[in-house]
Amino acid sequence: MAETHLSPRNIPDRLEGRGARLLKSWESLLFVVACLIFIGNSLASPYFLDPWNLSDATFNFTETAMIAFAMALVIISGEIDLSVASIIALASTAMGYAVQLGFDTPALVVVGLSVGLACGVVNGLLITGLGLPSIVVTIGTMSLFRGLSFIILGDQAFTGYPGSFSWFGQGYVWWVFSFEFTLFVVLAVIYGVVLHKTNFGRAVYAIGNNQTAALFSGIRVGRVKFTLFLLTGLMAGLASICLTSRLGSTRPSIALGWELEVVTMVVLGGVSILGGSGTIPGVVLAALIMGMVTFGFGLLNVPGIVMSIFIGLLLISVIALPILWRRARRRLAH
Amino acid sequence: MMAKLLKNRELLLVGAILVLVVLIAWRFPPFIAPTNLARVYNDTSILIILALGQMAVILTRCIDLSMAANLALSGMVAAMLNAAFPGLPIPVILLSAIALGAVLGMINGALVWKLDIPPIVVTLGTLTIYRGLIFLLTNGKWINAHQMSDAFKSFPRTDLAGIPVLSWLSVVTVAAIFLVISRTPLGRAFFAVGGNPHAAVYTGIDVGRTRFFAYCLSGTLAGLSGYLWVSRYAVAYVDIAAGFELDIIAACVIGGISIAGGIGSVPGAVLGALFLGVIKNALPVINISPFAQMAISGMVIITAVAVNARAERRKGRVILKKAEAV
Amino acid sequence: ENKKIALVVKALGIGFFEAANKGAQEAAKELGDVEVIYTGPTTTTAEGQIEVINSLIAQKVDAIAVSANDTDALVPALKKAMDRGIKVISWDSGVAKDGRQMHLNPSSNPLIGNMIIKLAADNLPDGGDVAVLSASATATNQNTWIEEMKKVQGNYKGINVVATVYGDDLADKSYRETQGLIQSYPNLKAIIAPTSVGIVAAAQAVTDAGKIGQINVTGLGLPSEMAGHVKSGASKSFAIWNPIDLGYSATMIAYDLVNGAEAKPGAELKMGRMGAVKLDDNNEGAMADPFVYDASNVEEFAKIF
Amino acid sequence: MKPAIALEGISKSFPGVKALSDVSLSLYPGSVTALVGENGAGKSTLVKILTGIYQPDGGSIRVADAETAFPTALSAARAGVTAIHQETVLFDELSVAENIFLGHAPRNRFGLIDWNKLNADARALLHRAGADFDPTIRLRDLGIAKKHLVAIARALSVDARVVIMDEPTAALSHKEIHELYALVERLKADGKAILFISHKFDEIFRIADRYTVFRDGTMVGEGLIADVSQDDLVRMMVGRAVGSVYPKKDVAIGDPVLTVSGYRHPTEFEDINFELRRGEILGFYGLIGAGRSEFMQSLIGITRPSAGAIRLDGEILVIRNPSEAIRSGIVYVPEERGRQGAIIGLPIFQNVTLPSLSRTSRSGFLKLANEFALAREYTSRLDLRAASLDQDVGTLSGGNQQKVVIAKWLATKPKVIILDEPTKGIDIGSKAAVHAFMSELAAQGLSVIMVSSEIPEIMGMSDRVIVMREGRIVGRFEREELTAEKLVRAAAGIAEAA
Ligand SMILES: Nc1ncnc2c1ncn2[C@@H]1O[C@H](COP(=O)(O)OP(=O)(O)OP(=O)(O)O)[C@@H](O)[C@H]1O
Ligand SMILES: Nc1ncnc2c1ncn2[C@@H]1O[C@H](COP(=O)(O)OP(=O)(O)OP(=O)(O)O)[C@@H](O)[C@H]1O
Ligand SMILES: [Mg+2]
Ligand SMILES: [Mg+2]
Repeated sequence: MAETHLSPRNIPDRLEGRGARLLKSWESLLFVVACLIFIGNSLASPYFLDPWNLSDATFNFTETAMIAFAMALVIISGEIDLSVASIIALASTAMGYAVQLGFDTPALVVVGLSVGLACGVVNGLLITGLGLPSIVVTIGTMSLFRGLSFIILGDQAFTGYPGSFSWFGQGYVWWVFSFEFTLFVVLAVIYGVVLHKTNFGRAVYAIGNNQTAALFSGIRVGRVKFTLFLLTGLMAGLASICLTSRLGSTRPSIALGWELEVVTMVVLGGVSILGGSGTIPGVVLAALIMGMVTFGFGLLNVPGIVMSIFIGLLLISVIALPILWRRARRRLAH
Repeated sequence: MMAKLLKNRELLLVGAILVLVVLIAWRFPPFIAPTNLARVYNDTSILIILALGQMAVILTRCIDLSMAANLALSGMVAAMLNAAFPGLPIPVILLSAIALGAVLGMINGALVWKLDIPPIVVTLGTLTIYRGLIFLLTNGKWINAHQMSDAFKSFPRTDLAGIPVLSWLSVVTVAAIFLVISRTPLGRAFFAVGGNPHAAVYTGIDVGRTRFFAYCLSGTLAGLSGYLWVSRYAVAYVDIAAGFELDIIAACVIGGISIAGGIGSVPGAVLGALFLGVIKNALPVINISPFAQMAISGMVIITAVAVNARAERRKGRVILKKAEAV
Repeated sequence: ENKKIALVVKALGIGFFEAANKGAQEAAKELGDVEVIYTGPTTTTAEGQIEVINSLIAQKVDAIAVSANDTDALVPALKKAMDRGIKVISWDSGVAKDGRQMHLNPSSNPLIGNMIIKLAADNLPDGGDVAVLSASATATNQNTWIEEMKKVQGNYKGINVVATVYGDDLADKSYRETQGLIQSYPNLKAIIAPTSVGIVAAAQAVTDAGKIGQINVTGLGLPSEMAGHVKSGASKSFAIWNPIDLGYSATMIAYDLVNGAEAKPGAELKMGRMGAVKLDDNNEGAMADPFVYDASNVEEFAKIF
Repeated sequence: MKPAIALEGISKSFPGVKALSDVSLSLYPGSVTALVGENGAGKSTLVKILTGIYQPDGGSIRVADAETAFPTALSAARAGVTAIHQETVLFDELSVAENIFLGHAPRNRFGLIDWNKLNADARALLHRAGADFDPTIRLRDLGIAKKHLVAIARALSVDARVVIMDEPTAALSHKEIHELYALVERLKADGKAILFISHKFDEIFRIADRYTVFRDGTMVGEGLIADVSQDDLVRMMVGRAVGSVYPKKDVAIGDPVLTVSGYRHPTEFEDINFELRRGEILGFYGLIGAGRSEFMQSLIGITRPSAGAIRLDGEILVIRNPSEAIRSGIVYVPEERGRQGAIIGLPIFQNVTLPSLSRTSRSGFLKLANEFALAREYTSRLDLRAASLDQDVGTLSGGNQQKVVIAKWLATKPKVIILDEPTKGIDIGSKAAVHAFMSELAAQGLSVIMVSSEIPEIMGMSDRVIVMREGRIVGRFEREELTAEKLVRAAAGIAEAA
């Protein structure tokens, strides 16, 4: 290990260049994994390398990924939101209800987004207003929001969405590029910029590393966190619009269990579950990996649960392998 | 006096449960018949056992999301053993389920201990892996009542002094865990590790190993519950107890166990589980739509954290001595 | 070149669908040039089925025969399949009209609705209270049957349907709901569970409550799962169609469509040894009558499915 | 005399830092060895190696002439090495007695914990440590100084031959410090070998028999205290002579900048009135727990006062949160560096720029070049020692972290700067740098409030001193009339000698 001399003055800005840091980063590891899976899939199935099939495959992850972006920020700030899947259900139920009242497509979008936002407000108020731990609060609201959908819908379903509404989940912007995929790309860029290039993003990191010190440094901790819960709510509302449009119907069990999928995606993307570190490119790569694994196994007609074993193993091993490797290297060095 | 009593979290919960039971009895008197209350307890036994395991883990500032999956896998293996060798004595099956559960818990514990992977990530991963293993083991096939031996199915139902073995087992578990938590160094280490892991190192407590033991405990209890669940409902398949991990955590939260670690008690966990158990059992009886159950659980959880947080909130240190007091 | 026909089920690992797969394989063997892909999600969700359907579209299968977890949610995905030239039928649990070319009912809904209440009534000459334990709140077919049952309820004098509860096709929930029923209705004489998960759980709960002989559990179930309860007396009789025949017929119909047959009202599609199915105005057809199992025949069928 | 414990050739590296290289140290029974050195010299690292918390990369430890290793904290305790660590490492939710005996609680014959014996033994140990409170109360209900006494009692609970104290007096008040000195004497008489780490020279010369000096992770001198002078020690520590210890410049005091009137809080403080003038350093003295920090934090909107008003340059100011305080030009450099100051996990430059982001960024978007420029400017003014500005602050020594923290608030270009215990746990060299900088700031027309519990610092640096006790102002002194005795009497509530 190189010893660095501590010089009293003229401290350099950085010790290593951009390239060196990039090479050592989590994202490059994920990138390699993604490439391996891509190659593996192409070899395993003749149907994989087809633009339309690849386009269909993106539907497997775009909706979860939208939420994962906002969730990444929440987790970096040291909190978690387990209620996202239930927000999808409640927002979808509200849109279904609005259809019965004769709302048209633009109004439905407004309803979906505002219900998502409202759920975010509830979470945000409980967590930042009352200072309750987010993991417990959102386990509670997870039951509450989906429970409300069950009370409204029971064993019924809302259907009859207007034809134009189906564009969000089934429409294409250009050639094979679906609306959902385009939205995914746009959101990835927006979230990447917000987290990595703005003062707001820096505040998120600061809060995740040391909330008290961030507060003393003049960061409006409560406000930032509240905004983050609003964002996850809003993203869940957006995902709800896409999913509802793709399914063309609403049942209270919609998107059941997605919260764990979203968290898995975020963690696989290299976001520390303890807060304080992680990047959007990492999450994007994780989304692509999870989507490709699901689709690749699907083409081989492997049952979904086997894919989840794979994702589970991937989750543990991508975190464990670098640790083991570092240890082995240290042992060799001695 | 009253205010002091109310400050005690466990008493508050006892009160809440009593009020709940009285309210239910008002709508539906047979609910408070002793036999029915015993039945509710029996029905909640498994949740109580699991909540105790989760409590140990949460005390050390970890979480075990894989408990329900562990339960399902151990239960499935118990059922498969029974189906393959119907003559195998029940204690052997029970012990193998417990042993398997313990091993699965150890895997969690070892990953947390030796590789330092955050507990939520470890158990999120093993949650899907354990459940997936059931599928690989069975190809998704169910094991049904007719494939299980009568001894297998009747063990938890057998009456001992008028109370089923299932209830007895949970009582014994509660007593054993209470002893471990309050009177053994390991039990105290749970609190130390969760209360201040950094300081625990300085105290000579091996934080990782303590967590490992907490996971062993939760795994063991999940294994025990696996057999109990499968024999009680006389069916085993991939999805048994799916989503139950959240009920377990909810029971702990309602019981006042701090998710931040270091705070909690055995009576709290038991009462938290009972509270949920009473609600679950009461709703169908008092004709509240089963669809409302989920929303009610949610409200209860939120209320419970809010109340507990209030109780925990430190009252400011008083520096000022008031003039009149001088 | 073999024709690829996908048999998509509600969830893998359910005995009923495994039996249907047996029938489909039988049909494939009989036809010679068919490869059956038996697939489905691992939990009964519409999202899971959509993912499966998307990967089938990508594999360019020739036909999809699906038992749906959700009437409406699968429609967009199945429409896309049809757009890409894939023949789509639903069986057992149907898809809305836009999402398939035809639907094969195992039996007709009115016949089933009548059958489940008749099974209860036949054992209650003096009438009495009866409750329904339904399946997953989002399942299509159970709710239709219960509606049909309620239509003909008047024909069975003295039979009171006092409650309908939902076990969500979960063993523990069904069990608890049954316990609730036994508690709330002391005079309950029969429980009708038109679901294979629910009927087993209900029979178990009745057995545990020591109510064998007082409460008769009936409905739709699998012989292999119910044999024990018929023997113990918790269930006097129950009904089900033959899932092997169902899988067989669905495969045969799909094959017929792939070979150019057209699904339109009034058309007759070939079902091999099961004869032919005639489509109604909704492009739906019924395979056969449900079949009653009791102590006299259940052991024999338990070996098959 | 044979050493009780001897270290030979110990080395220890952290990523990017060589904390200790080839150091040797022997501790003798019945003797107090003082370990001195600048911040980051490696003192605490050595303590952690001695107590089994860190493993050395090389070198050997010998206890009573036998080579040993301390793979865990427990094994060190078993070998008779016990320590009071720099940070108090205790458990808020456990009782005092449990805190003392955690890990080696007395058991009954079933192997279960014997609670009665535990509490009785704890009471006895507390008494030895000079504290007499109920061992069954929960630790969280104790004040910071009492917690430290619990830590001392814990160290006594092991039958030790070696007792290590890493800056034990940093959190204690006058009276408790004296009780600690008495305790050290008793331990010495019992034949224990004691390692005493401190930045306070008066106490080193008062209680130590031997000294060892560390510089940049190496041992640069050792011997008998009787043979050295304070200046010699300082020269060894920093490798150069340190000039005037309190470089207070005479500055023309200007008009009032900050006026605080009628500040009160229901439980923490009341009737706080004072003015702060341009170019002035206003000292706030008091015993620990006098309420100074609480009051200062209310000035920047962390705690809400129940009544009172602030004027800045004559204008009434309403401050609801630290961000508004920073924007109006009042900044607070907090006392608890680890918890409130440094953001471990973020690099140095991001720590420095955090409160100034609105200046370095453009319409909410970060500008890295500006950030580095700002960080470079302020860290070099404070003579920070680091490998790079992109390094995690967590890898710096305590003193260097403190410099980052001060740089962070200076970079906001404040009008009023409140420094809460700015030199707590800082070595002599850095301390002088901070003091010089404070004088410099005042000379440039800034107004400084300095909260300190060290009398020499208060007397050396302040133009005026306010003394607080139990949440109230109990004394105001001009520089000319200051004496140590007056300060102590006011702070402790002892009436002026007639
Ligand atoms: N856990 C760690 N990781 C990385 N570097 C560390 C760690 N602990 C200490 N160091 C580094 O080792 C060196 C010695 O630190 P140490 O805490 O021993 O200093 P010290 O002499 O106790 O200083 P102070 O008087 O400020 O307490 C410093 O450069 C510090 O940055
Ligand atoms: N018993 C305690 N419990 C909780 N926090 C405490 C306790 N004692 C002190 N503190 C915290 O320590 C800090 C210092 O306390 P305070 O402001 O009352 O004293 P002070 O006069 O500033 O003394 P000093 O700064 O010398 O410690 C405060 O932030 C306070 O919250
Ligand atoms: Mg130190
Ligand atoms: Mg203070």
